Amino acid sequence: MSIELLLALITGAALFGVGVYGALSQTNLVMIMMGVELMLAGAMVNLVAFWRYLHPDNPAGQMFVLIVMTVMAVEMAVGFGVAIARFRAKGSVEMEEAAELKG
Amino acid sequence: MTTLLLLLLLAFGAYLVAVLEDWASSGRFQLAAPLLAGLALLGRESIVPRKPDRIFFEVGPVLLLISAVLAATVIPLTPDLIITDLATSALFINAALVYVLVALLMGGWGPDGAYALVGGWRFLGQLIAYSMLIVMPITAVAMRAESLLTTQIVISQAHLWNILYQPLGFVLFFIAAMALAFLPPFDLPTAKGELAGGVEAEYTGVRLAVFRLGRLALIITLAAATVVFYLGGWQGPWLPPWAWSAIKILAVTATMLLAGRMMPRSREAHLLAWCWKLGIPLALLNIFLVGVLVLVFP
Amino acid sequence: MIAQMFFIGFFGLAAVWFGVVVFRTFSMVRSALALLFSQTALGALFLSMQAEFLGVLQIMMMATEMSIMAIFMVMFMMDPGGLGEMDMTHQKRLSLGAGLVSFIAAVAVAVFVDWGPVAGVAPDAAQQTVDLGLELLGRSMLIFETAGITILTAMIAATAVAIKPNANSTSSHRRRPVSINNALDSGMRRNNGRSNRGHDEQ
Amino acid sequence: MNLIATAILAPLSMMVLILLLRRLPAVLALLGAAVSLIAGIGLLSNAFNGVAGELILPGLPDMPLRLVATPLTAVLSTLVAIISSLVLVYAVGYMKQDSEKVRFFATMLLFVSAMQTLVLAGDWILLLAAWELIGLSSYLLIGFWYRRPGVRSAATRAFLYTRSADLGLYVAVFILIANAGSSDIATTLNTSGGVAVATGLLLLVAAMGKSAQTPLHDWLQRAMAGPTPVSALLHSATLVAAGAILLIRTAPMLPSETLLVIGIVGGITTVVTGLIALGERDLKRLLAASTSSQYGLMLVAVGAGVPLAALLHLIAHAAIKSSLFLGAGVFQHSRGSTALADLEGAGRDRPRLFFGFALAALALAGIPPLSGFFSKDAIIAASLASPNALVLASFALAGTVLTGAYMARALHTLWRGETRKRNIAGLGWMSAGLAGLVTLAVILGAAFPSIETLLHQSLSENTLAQILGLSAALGGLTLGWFIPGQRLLGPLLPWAQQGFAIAGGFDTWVVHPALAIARSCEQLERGLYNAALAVGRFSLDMGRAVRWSDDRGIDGLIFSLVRGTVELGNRARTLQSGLIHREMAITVVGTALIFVATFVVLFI
Repeated sequence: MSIELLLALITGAALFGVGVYGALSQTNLVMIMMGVELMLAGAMVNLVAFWRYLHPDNPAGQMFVLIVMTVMAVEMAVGFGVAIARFRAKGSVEMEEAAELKG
Repeated sequence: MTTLLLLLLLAFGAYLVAVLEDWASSGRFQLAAPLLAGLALLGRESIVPRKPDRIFFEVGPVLLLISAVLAATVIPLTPDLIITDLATSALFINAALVYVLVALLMGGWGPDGAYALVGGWRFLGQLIAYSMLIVMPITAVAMRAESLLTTQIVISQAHLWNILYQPLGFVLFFIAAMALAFLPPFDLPTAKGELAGGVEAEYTGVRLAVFRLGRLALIITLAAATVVFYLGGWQGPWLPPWAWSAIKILAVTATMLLAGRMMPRSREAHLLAWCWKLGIPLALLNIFLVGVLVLVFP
Repeated sequence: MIAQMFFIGFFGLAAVWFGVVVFRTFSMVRSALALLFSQTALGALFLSMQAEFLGVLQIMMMATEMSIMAIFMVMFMMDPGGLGEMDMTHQKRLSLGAGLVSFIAAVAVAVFVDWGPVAGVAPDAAQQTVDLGLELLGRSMLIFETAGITILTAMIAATAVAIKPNANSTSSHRRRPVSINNALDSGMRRNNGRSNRGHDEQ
Repeated sequence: MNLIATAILAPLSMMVLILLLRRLPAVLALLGAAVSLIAGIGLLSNAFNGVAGELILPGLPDMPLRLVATPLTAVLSTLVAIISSLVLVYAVGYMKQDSEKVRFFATMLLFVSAMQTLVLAGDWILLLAAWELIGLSSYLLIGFWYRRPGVRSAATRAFLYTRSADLGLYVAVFILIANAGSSDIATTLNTSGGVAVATGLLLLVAAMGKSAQTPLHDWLQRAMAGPTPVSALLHSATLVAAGAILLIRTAPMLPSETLLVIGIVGGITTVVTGLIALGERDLKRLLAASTSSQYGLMLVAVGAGVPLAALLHLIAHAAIKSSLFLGAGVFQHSRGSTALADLEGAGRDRPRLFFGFALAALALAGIPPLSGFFSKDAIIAASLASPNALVLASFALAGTVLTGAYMARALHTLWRGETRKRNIAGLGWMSAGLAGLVTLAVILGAAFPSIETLLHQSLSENTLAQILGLSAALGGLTLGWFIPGQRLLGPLLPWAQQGFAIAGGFDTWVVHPALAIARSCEQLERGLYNAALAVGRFSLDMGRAVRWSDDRGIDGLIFSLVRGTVELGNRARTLQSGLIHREMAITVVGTALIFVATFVVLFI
């Protein structure tokens, strides 16, 4: 159990927690996406830390981080597409006003 | 030691670029002009506009300078005159230069002004246009060198410079570099005519001086990158390596400065359309051709 | 070793602090750029963990991503400058609770799980890059290709969603949906506190 | 060995360039063909100097893809390059009016490069890939004028025929690879015994499909729907040749039984399709039928155990048949149709063109000193020398006679009749390509000895064969010139004109059986249907009885349950607000609960 690994993991945990807080507490779609980005960032920190301190010889770990980056990009793209469409339709992206999904 | 030397060289180069730019724009070749202008700027009072975003307003110009200098750290002037020989130098150049965008966004947002704001966001559109054309030609270059090390890339051109090996990539990279350094005809963020200076509009005094300095450093860095990627870096007959580097860099800089002088300023919509409809397919074709060349004629 | 530890701690702290700033400031552009700096600090963190390629890649990608984030903020928020200092949060207590709980849980796992022996040295950067390349185009090529296809699909889907619904029918001028330029202008207008007429009719 | 790569990549890259630029396709196409031709000639000269090149690309883990330039493949690739470039020269003129040059030339180039790959392929996997590519591009080319009626069905039919025959190739290749443990053609060639027989027959099936042997000869004539340069290329050196090339390359491994089968199939084909050609009313379809018959002759040669003769005839026939087709294309332009009735006297309009056409026709008939004479004599000599000479020789001679007959018929029709001269656009280009090909057709005979020396084999000189062949050819010519084909055929005429559908033809072999099966299935279906109806009636009665009991008792229970579910659902709905943040909160809480639950389950 090395201090570096612990530090990195705690960083990841903190980022994840902040992300959860943001994603839950913000009223704006873009801000919610920021929260999600932070959560993903926390996950990435953990991945890199595990790669570096547990299996530095296995590049699959780094590959995993690349995949997470891809996921971030995809999330941005789709989220902004939805945001643009909603802004056109309703003139705002405040999630308080978006209750169309209610079944 | 090397760091210090290179920083001095960078400052000297920036000065020369300033002279060249002055010459190209005003037509008068005078060595002292930039010095005088700089002194004048330092002397002048530096005004802070109403209700600024203070942090961004201050950080913007400095960040521009920093990113240019950072990009310059991985560029070899001679086989051993290089600050940090990162294993991913070719990628690192992009990484550092993307922060030019951030700097311009800050500089555009910080002062509470419409022109600056428009200029800053314009550069975002410009980045979306050119960034692919920066990365993909570099990919082709790295494919030939089979390494991301700038030194390796230079060595890989010992027999044939990349400008002859992949001229298409060179043209694309050159244009994209001009767009990155927002030189005319791509000077959308600091358009003199339409935006009254754009991002520069609200800056005065020392901050403006830093901003200009960073821009000059950016230009010289990009020229150096072009030399390293396509013009065989320090290689050349008769003269010592550093001399070749200097000559090539200055030549490329002069070309960059003179190239866009006579053209009309391009609209960002057109720029985007051109880059994505024509530039990116060409870049892909370039990668494909280089791949075939590398595979068939190893 | 000590230096590495120090750097990891420092950059981690910076990342978390900026991450907190994202949700503390009122100015949307500030929060977007704060997110950018948090991600950049992460890149530096990767660098100090000797994952050079990943670090540089992170630093490069996030700059563009977050800048785009910023412009969307300016377009879509009613008060991007944060001059009104209006609160834009809800269910605060629940969110705080959830965040804290997840943080504590993750830390607990990190502390109490036995991670086994820790590898001392990582392969040098060039070797890493080579390995990563071979991995990407070798064993896990399928995953890599899938990621690429996914990005492409997302791009196309996002464009399809965002395209102006009735681009060709300009007949009904007053019920024309709000276009991006108007959004940008209005964002600018709000930012400057001035009001320029001419967009309001639309 | 970059020559090999150049020979294949030059057309391919030009295709890409054409598709990118969408400008001046003709020039680029000619450039690509020329470069590939130069490369092919380079390969040939290397082969003469005894240099055998090889290019190994990383393919499957232990079976690398390899391209080889043995003398045989070098000769073939040169042939392909020459013919294709000349045909392209012709096509520049032929397609002058067409609006879709880009698509045309791009597809042609794809075709050429695929053929080069097939010819130069050194291992089965690459060969399969090239085989498929040829099928695809020929489909595209035959269907080039897809707006015209009937063209689409023709293309599809050709594609399906060849595809269904390709199955043979697949199975054969898999057997060979599994047997030899390597995908290299050279190593697989020394398999023997039952495996060799089986694979030989399967390969024969594939070859029958591609080079249109009876009973699969039908598609070739329909394939005339494509532009004339396409049919010229298809028929002379590329698509149809693929089958023969396959057999020629695998000839060393084929045992005698398979050879006999091959010979008999070829013989039947040459006679049957020859008769069809005699009965044909359309010039291009006549040429198509004659193509099948010539390839039948080659198969006879292979069956007689002398693949060299087949190769020689392949080469000669390539030049001859392409020139014939190009001539036919010119006549088609001048009369706007290819029906023999409309073409009467078309030869008189352009005596020089007709002279070239006639030269090619005589060469095909086998008149010395034109190239056809030597190759055909080689075949006849081979069939005479073979163990079962009786069958093969008779087939070969019959084929020769028929060849002479229908060629003479075509010439007769073209020459007799009044002239109606009309100007044609791009005649210069067309006649240039035609002239080159006719010259080849005339002089190729002189090149045969050198090819023999190149392949280190020699043909047995046989005066009897020469006399027989010459007399057969002359007899055929006289017959065809003086007696119209319809009368010559006599009772066979109706069969011949419907392509011997009973003798073969896809329909009788596949369609009718399929229909019969379908009919029987339908009967079965009907029976089952009735049975099902009976069961249904019975269960209906059962149901009535059960419902009568249901209405009492059980319903009450059910309904109460339903009411309970509905109320539960309503309660659940209040939870579901549709607001993103609340949903997310619920998600997070739920996840936390799941974690806690698993933790408890695992550790307590």
